Amino acid sequence: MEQQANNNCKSTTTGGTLEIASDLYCQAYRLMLTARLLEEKLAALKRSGKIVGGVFLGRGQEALSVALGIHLRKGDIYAPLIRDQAGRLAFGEGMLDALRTYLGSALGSMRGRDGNIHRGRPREGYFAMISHLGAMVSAVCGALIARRFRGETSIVGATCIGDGGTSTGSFHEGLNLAAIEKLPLVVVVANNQYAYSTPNSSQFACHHLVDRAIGYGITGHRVIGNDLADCLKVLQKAVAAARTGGGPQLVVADLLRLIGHADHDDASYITEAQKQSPLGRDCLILAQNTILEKRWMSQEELDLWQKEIEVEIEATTTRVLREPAPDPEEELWIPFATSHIHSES
Amino acid sequence: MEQQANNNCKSTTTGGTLEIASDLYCQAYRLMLTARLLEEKLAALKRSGKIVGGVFLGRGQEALSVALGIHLRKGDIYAPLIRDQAGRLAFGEGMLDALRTYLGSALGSMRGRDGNIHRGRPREGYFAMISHLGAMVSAVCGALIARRFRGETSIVGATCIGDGGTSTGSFHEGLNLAAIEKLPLVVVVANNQYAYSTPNSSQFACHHLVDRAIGYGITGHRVIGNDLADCLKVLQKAVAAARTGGGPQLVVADLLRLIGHADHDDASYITEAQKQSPLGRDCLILAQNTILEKRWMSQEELDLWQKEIEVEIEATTTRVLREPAPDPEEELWIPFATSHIHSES
Amino acid sequence: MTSITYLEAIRAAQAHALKEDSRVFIYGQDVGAFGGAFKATKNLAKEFPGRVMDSPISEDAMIGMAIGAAIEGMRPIVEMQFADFSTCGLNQIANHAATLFYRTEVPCPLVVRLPSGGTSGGGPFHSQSLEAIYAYFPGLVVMTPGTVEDAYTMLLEAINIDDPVIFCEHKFLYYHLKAESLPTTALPANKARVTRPGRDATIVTYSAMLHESLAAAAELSQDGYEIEVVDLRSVKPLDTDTILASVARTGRLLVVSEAFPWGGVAAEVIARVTAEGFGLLDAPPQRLNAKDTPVPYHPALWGTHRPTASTIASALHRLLKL
Amino acid sequence: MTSITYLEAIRAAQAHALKEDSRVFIYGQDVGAFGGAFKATKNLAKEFPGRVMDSPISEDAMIGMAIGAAIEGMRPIVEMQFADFSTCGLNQIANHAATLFYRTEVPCPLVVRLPSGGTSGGGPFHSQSLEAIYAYFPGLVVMTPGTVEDAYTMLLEAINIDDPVIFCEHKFLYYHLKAESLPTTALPANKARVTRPGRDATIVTYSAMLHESLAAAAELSQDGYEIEVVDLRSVKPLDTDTILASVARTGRLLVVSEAFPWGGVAAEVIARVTAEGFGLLDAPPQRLNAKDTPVPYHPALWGTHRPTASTIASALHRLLKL
Ligand SMILES: Cc1ncc(C[n+]2csc(CCOP(=O)(O)OP(=O)(O)O)c2C)c(N)n1
Ligand SMILES: Cc1ncc(C[n+]2csc(CCOP(=O)(O)OP(=O)(O)O)c2C)c(N)n1
Ligand SMILES: [Mg+2]
Ligand SMILES: [Mg+2]
Repeated sequence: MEQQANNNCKSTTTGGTLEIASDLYCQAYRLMLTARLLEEKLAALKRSGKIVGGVFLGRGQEALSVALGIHLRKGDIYAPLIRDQAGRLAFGEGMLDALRTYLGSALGSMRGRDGNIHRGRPREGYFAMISHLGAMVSAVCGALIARRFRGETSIVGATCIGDGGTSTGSFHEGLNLAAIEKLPLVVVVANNQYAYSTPNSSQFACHHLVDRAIGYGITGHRVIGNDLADCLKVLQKAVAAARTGGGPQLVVADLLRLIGHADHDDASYITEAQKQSPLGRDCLILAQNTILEKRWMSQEELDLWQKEIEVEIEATTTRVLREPAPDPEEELWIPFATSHIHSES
Repeated sequence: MEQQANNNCKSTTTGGTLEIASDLYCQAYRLMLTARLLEEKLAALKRSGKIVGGVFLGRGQEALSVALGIHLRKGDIYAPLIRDQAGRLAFGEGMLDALRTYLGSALGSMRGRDGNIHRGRPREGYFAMISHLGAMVSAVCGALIARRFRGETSIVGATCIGDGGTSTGSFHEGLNLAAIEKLPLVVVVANNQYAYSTPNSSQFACHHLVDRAIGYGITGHRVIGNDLADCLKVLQKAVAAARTGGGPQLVVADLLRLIGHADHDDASYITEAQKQSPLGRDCLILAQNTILEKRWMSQEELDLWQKEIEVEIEATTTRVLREPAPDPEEELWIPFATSHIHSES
Repeated sequence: MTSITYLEAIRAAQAHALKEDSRVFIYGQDVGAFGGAFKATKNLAKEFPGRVMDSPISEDAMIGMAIGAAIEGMRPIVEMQFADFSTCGLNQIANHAATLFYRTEVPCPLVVRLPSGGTSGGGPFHSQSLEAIYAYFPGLVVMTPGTVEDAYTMLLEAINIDDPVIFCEHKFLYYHLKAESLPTTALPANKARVTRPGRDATIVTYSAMLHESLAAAAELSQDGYEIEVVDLRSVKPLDTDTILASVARTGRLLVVSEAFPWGGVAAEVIARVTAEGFGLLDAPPQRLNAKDTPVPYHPALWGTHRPTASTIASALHRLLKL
Repeated sequence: MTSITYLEAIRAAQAHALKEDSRVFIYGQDVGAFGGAFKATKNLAKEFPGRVMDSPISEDAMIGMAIGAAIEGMRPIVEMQFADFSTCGLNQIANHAATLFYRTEVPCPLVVRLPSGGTSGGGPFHSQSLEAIYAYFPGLVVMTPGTVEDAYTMLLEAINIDDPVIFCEHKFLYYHLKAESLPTTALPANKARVTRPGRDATIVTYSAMLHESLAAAAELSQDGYEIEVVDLRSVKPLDTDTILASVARTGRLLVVSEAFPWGGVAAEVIARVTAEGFGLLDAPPQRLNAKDTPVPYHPALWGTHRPTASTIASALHRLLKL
């Protein structure tokens, strides 16, 4: 039924037969592993009381997330969302900013003013999400329009959202704007079957979210969200299409979040059947198996990577924990950039 | 191209071969004619300075508008929009409330507090639009949910919107909510090619707005907006489908507004080619021709109708012009319904 | 001995209303089987099948749907996951719900529950106090309960009122604030309460700042000052009489609010007191709000951004010397 | 002798900015070939091809797009068709644009033009004054020009400022208000102006109410009273110094605003004056706002809903007797 409805939309594509090079695959795997291990550390830091705000993890969504980030280039625009640690690393964030922001270091890009996933370096095309879902879509459109004004071509703007976020008016308005302006925008929807506890059945009623694409007149892609090869292929295709004038691309992945919405949620609403279904397979293990089966790397090499990453995480954590917290006495408490405006407010 | 894309969506229907009875057709025609003549009177009252606010007319859209109103029943919910004079009459408004609201009579349903198209009698299922486009969709959903709570079946909620209104987040959220809850909602989109001066090309990029239906998982219908028979057929089908458990119905009509956005707008942006195209034909004249060709009524009978209507419009106008304006001295200036809340504010 | 939290009081009020009034239903993200992000609707979906509905992430449509249901005679309660997300539904609240009765004479009895205010680590998007935004628009009742008892009785009253009510419940109070039992009688929601009687100065405050203010008043009592604390309870309507009576007793006024400093409740209270009770004032009325930046994430910044017992006490000392 | 209207001044400022600064572009419903609902961008699309863009009816996305463009170094001007519709874009303005610099140190230079305020027959949804809503949120500059000259120079400054500016232009002034020519020098936007010097009382006001206030002041001068009129020009930042200096001269204060009465500019001005200039006041400061209902459609109701020269004059007479 679902497939059928989907096939009616000519614009929908899937990974197809494109081949992914082993080095790209392994590179992506390393980033996924880094994200996974870093997030495990974040969870531990939360449990030990070192992190005060919420901790939102992307466990099970790393393949999808990395596949977008890895196909972006310096100069592109990237506005990740809640579960995009892997993509952020792929886009070049490094784990320092992540730890600094979660731990509230005064030296981080957000300087303790904002926390956890609400981080970025907008000057470098890496936008800092606001919590309000859907809001980043039109912001990326604006960045792309700015680039168009400046005559820049071959750039892409990308943003991510969840199944729940597709219900926001903001998502609709942003995607429609992108379609009208034929912007090189890639929107990746991670349909992890739930928005917090709310199942798809209370979130939308179309056969598959990719069916939204035809309503905007843009290209839709489906992707198996826990299959790294499929993610890499489809995202490569989508990003390339956007980059070469194909207009907005809507990529919808089916997957499962293998963890609660945030640290306090045990995700007991996720059904056993879902966990046992193909959706419930861990993308990281699947990718590791593929690497070993295809003999692209040996178990020893993979173990070494894991060690290296763990060492880096520990070192960075130790460093950040020693960094100063923001000093409220030194804060100017000024929300304005314009100097002569401060004085009067 | 357009047709092709549309045919891909299985859920789309058109009028088909259903036959419309001559008496229904003639009844609808009379309402269209009443709306047209009433609106011409409103325009004249505006020109002569008797109406102070904007005057928004539905010229060219009467066939579509009436076709929805005429298929609704007492007990249904109806939330018309800007260009629905004909539908309002069909739903049972009578011209008194229209004239009273435009002229600001203290005796009208809005008592001078709101004006022109912002009128209704919500107690009777006839909702009073707010200006903010898209907002009525979810309100009608709420009314339908209330009815569901009370166990009422066989009712329908209907609302209208323009091509421009489909770009609002509100429209998206409302339609998605209706789809999730499988509500008996009919949303009629009058694609009159422009939102104020903005052409479709700056409003959306899908092949046809009916393609949005598949993205919500609801039934879409196309209709020739200036063909009364097609409008009656498609709306009959859509309203019946909603009434009998078919869930939300999205009806998209192609037509042209044969007048400016409001009294001050000469609509010079509408192209000559569009005016000359089939879209530009006047639904009222087409319907009249059909009635005469099929010999359902004679020219004399039609002339008599016109007379009767003109007499009623003149009499009602004269009456309303003599009615008292709201007296600011007698206004309580209280926005609250709860009596013990007033006293303190 | 059991005790009941502010959050449990909110849950209990909703349970009571669902039980007593078949027109009541609840709509919000994750409010159903999951019981809500803060568990304010825990078990209610099971106890009242079909009447506690999960919504999509569509704040505009959530309010719009409540309006339509209210017109048709229901009494919807909409839970916003955080007050901050209600900005996405502002249009329906301010332009549709708030204007409906004035325009059509048809009441619009709905309640929008806003989990409001700051908590440690909440950051810019999960900490805001928006009562001033809603109080600005004619036609909305805005309640800001600061005690467990008020959370219960005022929510019951909010559900009974024929107008749209913005119910600003404070997240910081959810688990901390406890009472022995739920009250059986209630002060009407539109009346302020003198929580602590005094003589030397009046603090007018509401919501979580009530407790910081009471702590500051206790601190100053050790120096021999008797500070009167008035809890507004509702900010629209605003009970000017109770405030004026207090200022008449003390001659000095400090208004304390966790909201941003421009405009809002503090300014409104001062404008009323100076217009109607100028002669009662022995010193210039003062206000203490949060700072004029977004609410920061880091606990050290957040603790300085909002007023606390200690900054309130300092402000009182300054006021007493004026 | 030619003259220029308030609306033409707004158009001229935009033309000037488009000409001088390649980072400037305009985005809004019908602003392109059509020149905007009020013709504030008439001919600009032709003069500056590609830089005056029609938007879909998507207020949230319009602001979101401007934010993204501003981050990337552009200087977008967004026209809302009416201020009232900006409620649909509030989230992007208040939570995204306003917080950006504080959070990221990246400025967000955009201007949102809001055709504001009441006109005869405008009704509840085409008449609102929303400056208080925007001024509440940290990070937004809110300008409310009341003269042709200010409409021009302040819009130029708004475009140059590195922060998001909410530019509240008054529809009632669009065609009526005229000046001989456009100014070549300007008072900074964050300074208030003493428009009419006086001695007996100060009116603090802004936007269209400036003219009603001046008319009232003229009326009272016939009775021998000299009323000073201060035009705020911007409501955030708010130039407290100029207000205090005026109150120091007159000892009496009336704040006049067309906004709804709860909170807002009038309350903020009074709270500042009483906190910082209590000793300057010879009488309780008063305020005059619109009434606390939606803005009514009928001209007779509308004329009573908002302050007018005559109700301002009455308020002045009352104030002078206090
Ligand atoms: C406009 C808005 N409303 C409510 C929320 C609160 N909220 C945060 S995450 C979340 C669930 C998101 O679900 P989904 O989009 O599917 O992403 P996922 O968490 O599954 O990755 C909600 C409701 C929000 N962030 N924004
Ligand atoms: C949210 C919102 N933004 C802007 C407007 C101003 N406005 C009123 S009518 C209109 C054009 C509507 O176009 P369309 O929906 O196609 O309806 P039509 O006028 O063509 O019947 C606009 C922009 C509005 N009413 N609501
Ligand atoms: Mg999800
Ligand atoms: Mg249209």
